[in-house]
Amino acid sequence: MQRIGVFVCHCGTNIAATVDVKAVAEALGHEPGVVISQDYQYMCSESGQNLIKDAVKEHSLTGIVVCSCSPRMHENTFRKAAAAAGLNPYLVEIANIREQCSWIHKEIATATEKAVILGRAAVAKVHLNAPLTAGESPVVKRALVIGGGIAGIQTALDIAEAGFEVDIVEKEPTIGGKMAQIDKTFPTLDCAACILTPKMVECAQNDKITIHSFSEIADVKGFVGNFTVTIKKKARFVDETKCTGCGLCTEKCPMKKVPNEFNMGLDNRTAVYIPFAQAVPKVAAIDPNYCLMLKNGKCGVCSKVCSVGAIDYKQTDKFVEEKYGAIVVATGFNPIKIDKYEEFAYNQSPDVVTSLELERLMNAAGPNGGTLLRPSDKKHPHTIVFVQCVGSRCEDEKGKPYCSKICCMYTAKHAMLIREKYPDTEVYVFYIDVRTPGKNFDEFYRRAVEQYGVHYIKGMVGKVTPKSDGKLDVQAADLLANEQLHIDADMVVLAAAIEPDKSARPLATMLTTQMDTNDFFTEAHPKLRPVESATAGIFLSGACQGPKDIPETVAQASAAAAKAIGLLCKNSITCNPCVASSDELMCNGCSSCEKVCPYGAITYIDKEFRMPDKTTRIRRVASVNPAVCQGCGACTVACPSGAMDLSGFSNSQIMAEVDAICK
Amino acid sequence: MQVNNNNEFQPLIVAFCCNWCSYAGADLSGTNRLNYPTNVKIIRVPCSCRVNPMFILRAFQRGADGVILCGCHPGDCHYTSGNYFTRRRMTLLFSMLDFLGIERDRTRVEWVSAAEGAKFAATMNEFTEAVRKLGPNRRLEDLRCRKQ
Amino acid sequence: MQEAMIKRAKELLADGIVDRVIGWKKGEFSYDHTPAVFTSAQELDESFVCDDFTSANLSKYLVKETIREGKILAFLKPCDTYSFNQLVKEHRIDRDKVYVIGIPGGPKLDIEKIRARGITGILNVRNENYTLKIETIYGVSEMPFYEAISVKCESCKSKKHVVYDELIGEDGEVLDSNRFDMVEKLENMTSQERYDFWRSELSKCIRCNACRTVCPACTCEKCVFENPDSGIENKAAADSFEENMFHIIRAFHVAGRCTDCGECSRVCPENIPLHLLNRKFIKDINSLYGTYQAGENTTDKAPLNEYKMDDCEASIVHERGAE
Amino acid sequence: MNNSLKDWVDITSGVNVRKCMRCGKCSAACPSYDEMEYHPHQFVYMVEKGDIEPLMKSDSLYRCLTCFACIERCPRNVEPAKVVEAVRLAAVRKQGNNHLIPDQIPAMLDDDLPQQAIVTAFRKYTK
Repeated sequence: MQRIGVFVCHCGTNIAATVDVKAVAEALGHEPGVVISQDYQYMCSESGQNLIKDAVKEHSLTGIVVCSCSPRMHENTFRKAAAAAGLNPYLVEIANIREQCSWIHKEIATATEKAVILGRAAVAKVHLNAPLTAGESPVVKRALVIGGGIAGIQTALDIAEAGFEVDIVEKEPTIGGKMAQIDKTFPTLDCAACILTPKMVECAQNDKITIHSFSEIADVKGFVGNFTVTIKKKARFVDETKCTGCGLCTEKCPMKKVPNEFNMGLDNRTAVYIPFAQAVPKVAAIDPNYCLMLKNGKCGVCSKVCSVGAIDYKQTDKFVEEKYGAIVVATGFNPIKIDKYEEFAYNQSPDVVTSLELERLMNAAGPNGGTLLRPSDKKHPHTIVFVQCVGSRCEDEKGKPYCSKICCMYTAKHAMLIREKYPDTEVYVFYIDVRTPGKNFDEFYRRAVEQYGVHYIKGMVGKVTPKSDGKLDVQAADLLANEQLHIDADMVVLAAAIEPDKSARPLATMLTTQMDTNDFFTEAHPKLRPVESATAGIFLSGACQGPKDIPETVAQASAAAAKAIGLLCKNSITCNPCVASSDELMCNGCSSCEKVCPYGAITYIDKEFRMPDKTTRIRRVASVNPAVCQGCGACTVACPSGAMDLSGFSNSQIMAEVDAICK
Repeated sequence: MQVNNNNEFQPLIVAFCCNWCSYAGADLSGTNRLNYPTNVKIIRVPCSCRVNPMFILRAFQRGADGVILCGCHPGDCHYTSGNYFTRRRMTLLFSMLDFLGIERDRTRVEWVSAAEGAKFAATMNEFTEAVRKLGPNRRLEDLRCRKQ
Repeated sequence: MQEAMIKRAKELLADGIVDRVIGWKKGEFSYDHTPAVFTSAQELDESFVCDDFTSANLSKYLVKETIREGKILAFLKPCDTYSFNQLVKEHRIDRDKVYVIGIPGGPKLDIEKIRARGITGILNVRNENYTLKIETIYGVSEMPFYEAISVKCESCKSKKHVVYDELIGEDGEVLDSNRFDMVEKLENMTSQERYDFWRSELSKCIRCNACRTVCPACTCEKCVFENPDSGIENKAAADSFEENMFHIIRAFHVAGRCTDCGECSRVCPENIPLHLLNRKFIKDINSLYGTYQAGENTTDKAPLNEYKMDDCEASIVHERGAE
Repeated sequence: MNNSLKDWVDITSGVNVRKCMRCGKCSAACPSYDEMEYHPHQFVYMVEKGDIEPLMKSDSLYRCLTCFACIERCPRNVEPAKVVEAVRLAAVRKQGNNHLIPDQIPAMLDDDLPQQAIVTAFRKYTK
C-alpha cells in the first residue's frame, strides 16, 4: 500500500495569491494513498524541506508530491530532501502550480481547480514511480573551448591552471578575437593589446593548452563527460610546425591588394599573411582566394623565400577527432551589417564609419598609425558625430530588438579619447538613453561630458547627406531643446548593434543546446545557472550568451571555467537514471528501437529463455546501455510490442497522468 | 469537459510538452505572466518523441476535447532527432483520425522553444478557442457504439 | 500445379534438404482448407491441397516454425513473400531455416462472396472456364468466377515474388493496382460521412481478435492488448478505451510494417473493411514520405523509423481538403 | 485627459503609441519639422498622454506631408504619420461635417492647382 505525502507551497504570495493552497491540500488529502497533505509558506526553504523530511519519517512515506514551482526549478532540491530522509529521490513528483497555474491565471476558483487537477495527476504518477538508482559514467579529463577570443582565452587559461588539458578551437588564423582589434578599454582607458597579448602568449606557452587555429567544429557526438568532437583544420597552406613567423613571405608576396579584415578592410594585406604582429600562433596563412599560385599556379615566391620550407600549396582540410569531458562555447559576437540603414549614408561616404572601424583608425597598429584621419581625404576631422543605437532596440527586420549594452560606454570612450588627443575637435553624441550600469561606468560617462566637453544630445539622427564640399550634413532632432539640428560633420561614427557569430547556430544544433530567437545561447537558468547551457557538460562563456563588455566577459569566462573544472574534477558522473530499458520477455528483437536511437545505446543479444514446456529457446532481444541512453523515449514509441519503456516516464505513469487530468 | 457558470462550454485540453523546449517555454509564459486558459493541462515528457499515440487516444477517450503536442523546433531537439520522428508519427496519426471522421482541429503539433513563452501562450489561447468552437468531443468517445 | 508442388516437396523431403513442409490441408468441404505442416510423403499425398481456396498467407506461421529445429519448405504466393521478407527484416523469421518455393498467386475465391449470393448448403465449388459450378445440397448453382474472388485479390498489388529459393510457374510483375480507390473515396467524403461510415463498420466488431491472430505484422511475443503494463490491456469486450481504440492502435502499430496482404479483412467474421485503415497509412506514407512497400526487401528503413529534415509538418493534415 | 478621444485615436490609427521609446528619430527625419508647432515625436507622446485637443487645434496637423519618413525611420514600428492622420481625422469629424460641400468646390478650383493637391484635399476633408 502506497503512503504518499502531499506538500503544497504558498511560494509567499506567488502561488497563494491566486491558488487557494489550503483547499488544494485538503482536496489532495482525499486522493487514494495520500496519508498526509499539508501546505507551507516556502517549501524550498530549509524549514520547508525539514517538514518534508520529518513527514517521510513520521508517516513512512513511499512517495512525495510537491505542488510548487516548475520542476525545472526545484525538483532537485526536493529530491535531495527526500534522499536525506532515506527515501529514494525518484519517488518525488512535482506539480507545477506556479509557472503553469498561479502565474498565468487570475481567477482563484478556476486556478485552484486546475491546481488540484495538476496535483492529482502528480499523485497518480507517483503511485507508479519506482525507486531508481543512477548509474555512473567516466569523465574524460579534457576540455574543449570553442572560440579563441578573450572569453575563450580566459576560460582555457583557468581550466589549464586547474591542471586539466584544454583545447581551443578558433576559426581565424590567430586567437585574440575582437579584443585584439580594440584600441583602449573602458572605463580605465588601458591599452587592450597590453592586457590581452600577454594572455595570448600564455595560452601558446602553457603545455596544457592546445590551440587549433584556423579550425572549425565539424561534428559533436556523445554526452556529458564523454564527448567525441571532430575538428576540421582548414588548409592554411603553411606547415604550422615549421613556420617561425619571420614574416619574410608576407614582405615578398606580390599580391598586395587583399582587404585586411583585421583593420576592417580600411587597408590592404598580402595573400600570404599573419593577421597582426602579436598573432598567436604566429604562423602565416595563405588566402586561397587571392594567392596567385593557388589560383593559377604561377608565382611560388613565398615558397622560394621561406628558409624552413613551411609553405605547402598541396595542404588540404584535415579532420581530427578528440574526446572531451566538457565543452565551453565562446563564439562571441560581430557588429551587424548596417548597409540597410540608408539614412546614415554608410555606403555613400567613406567618412561614415562604424565604431569598430573607428577603433582601427585610432589604433597605433591601424591603417593610419594611430593618427585619426578622415578615410576620404586623410585630413584631420574637426567635427565628429556619434550615433548610438544603430540597429539596437530596433523592431524592424534591419536591426535587433535588444540593447547591445556596450555601445554607450565605448562611444563615451571614443568621444573622450578624441577630445583628449584633438581638443580642437567638436564631438556630438546622439543618444536615446545613456546606459551605464557598471562599476565606475557612470563616472566615466560624466567625465566625458563634464571634463571633456562632449556634446550629448538627447535625440536621434534622421539623415546623413554627403555634401559636395566633402562634409556630411547631419540632420537630427534635439528633443530637449525641441528643435531640429543640422550639423556639418567631418565624420559620422555609427554604434552598430552586435549580434552572435554566424557559426553559433549550426554549432548549437550540433551541441543540442538551445538558442533564443536572436541566436544567443540560452542559459540553463537566467539567474541561478547563467554559464551553463541546459545540456549537461556544455558551458557558455562571453558574448555568445548575450551582449557583454570585457569585464563581464572575463568574469563569465572564469565562471564557465569553474563549472567545467567542477565537472572535470570528478572521476565519474552520475547518469540520469530515467533511461529506457527493454522487457526481454516481451521484446521481439525487431530492431525498430535501434533504428530510432540517436545515441546508438541499443544493441541486440541472443538470450536463452526457458519455455513453458521446459525447453530452452534462444531469442534475439534488445539491450540498452544505460550509460549511453539519454532518456528521450523515441524507442518506446517505435517498439511495437511495448517491451521498451522509460523509467521515470513509463507508459503507465503517463497514462495515469492522462487519466487523472481527464477524470 | 466542464461547463462554467455562464454555461459556456469549457473544453479540456491536454498538452504534452517536451522537457527541454516547450515545458520551459510554458514556464517562461508563466514567468512573464502571459495568460492562457485554465483549460490547458500540461503533461511533461522528456521529448515529444516520447508521446505514444496511445496517450493521445486515451486522453480523447477519457474526455479530452483537444490534444496538443509541443516540442523543440525541428533541428533543435535536445536529443538531436526526436521531434523528427514525432513529426512523422503525429502526421500519420492525425491523418488517420481525420480519416475516421474525428475533427482534425482537435489535434495539433506545435514547435515552441524555451524562449517562446509568448508563442506558447498565444498557441494555447488559439487552440483552446478553436476547440471551444468545435464543442464537446463526442466522436472519439462514441466511435464504436452498440449496434442499433 | 498441386501435383508439381507435391512432387517437389517429396523430393526435398527425400533429399533431406527440408524436414517439414508448410502448405494447406484439405478441409471437410472444398472451400475450407487450412494451413498445415506436413512431415511425410504420405501426409502430402493424403491431404496437401493448392487450389482457388488456398488463400491463407503462410508467412506468419514460419515465425513459430523457424524456432524449431530443422528446415521447412514453404510455398509462398507473391503477396505472401512480402510478409515473409518483412518478418525476416524484423528478425522474426530465421531465413536460413526456410526453403521458399514461389508459386503463382490468385485470384483466390472467397466463400463468403458465394454465400452472399444466397447460395447455401455448399458442398463443392468447381471452376469451369471461369464459371463456378457450385454443388449444394439443393442442387447446382452457377456464378462468374471473378464475382467471387476475395477482396484482397480484387486489388492485387503484385504478381512478383520478392524472395524465393526456387519457383514453380512463372514470376510476374508488380502491378499498377487500384487499391487506394476506396481510401480516396472516403477521403473525399465529409468528416461526418466518414465518421458515420466507420461508426457503422467498427460497431460490428465482436473483438474476436481474428484480425490480430492472422496478421503477419502482429507477431509480438506479448501483445500490448494483453500486457497489464501497457495501460491498454483488456481482454474482454468492454465499452472502454481499448474497445474503442483497438483498431486504430492496431493499425498504427503495423503502420510502415503492413505489407497490405489483406488477411485482416479476409478473416473478419463481420466483414469490416479493416484493410482500409492500413491502406490509409500506406497511402499517406507513399504521398508524404515517398513510395514505400513493406517487405519489398529486407534492408530499407521503415518510414516511421527514419525522417528527413524537410518532412512536411503535421499541420498538412489540417491544410489538406476543405472539411 | 480625454480617454474616449484617446481610445478613438488609438483605434483609428491602429498604432500602439506605448511602443515609442522616445528616440526622436521621427522628428530627426521629418522634412516639415520647422513648420510644425508640435513635432512628430510630440504627436506620439501627447497622444500617449491623452493630450489630444491641443494637437487638434494646432496647424501642425496640416503641415505633415504624409511623406512617411517617420514611419520608414522609426526603429520600433510606431508609425507616427498614422497618429497624425488619426488626429487629423478627429479634428475633421469633431466639426461634425465636411469643411466644404462638394458643390462649392468647382467655383473655387484654380486652373493652376495641381491635380494631386485637389485629390489630397478631398482625402483630407471628405473622410
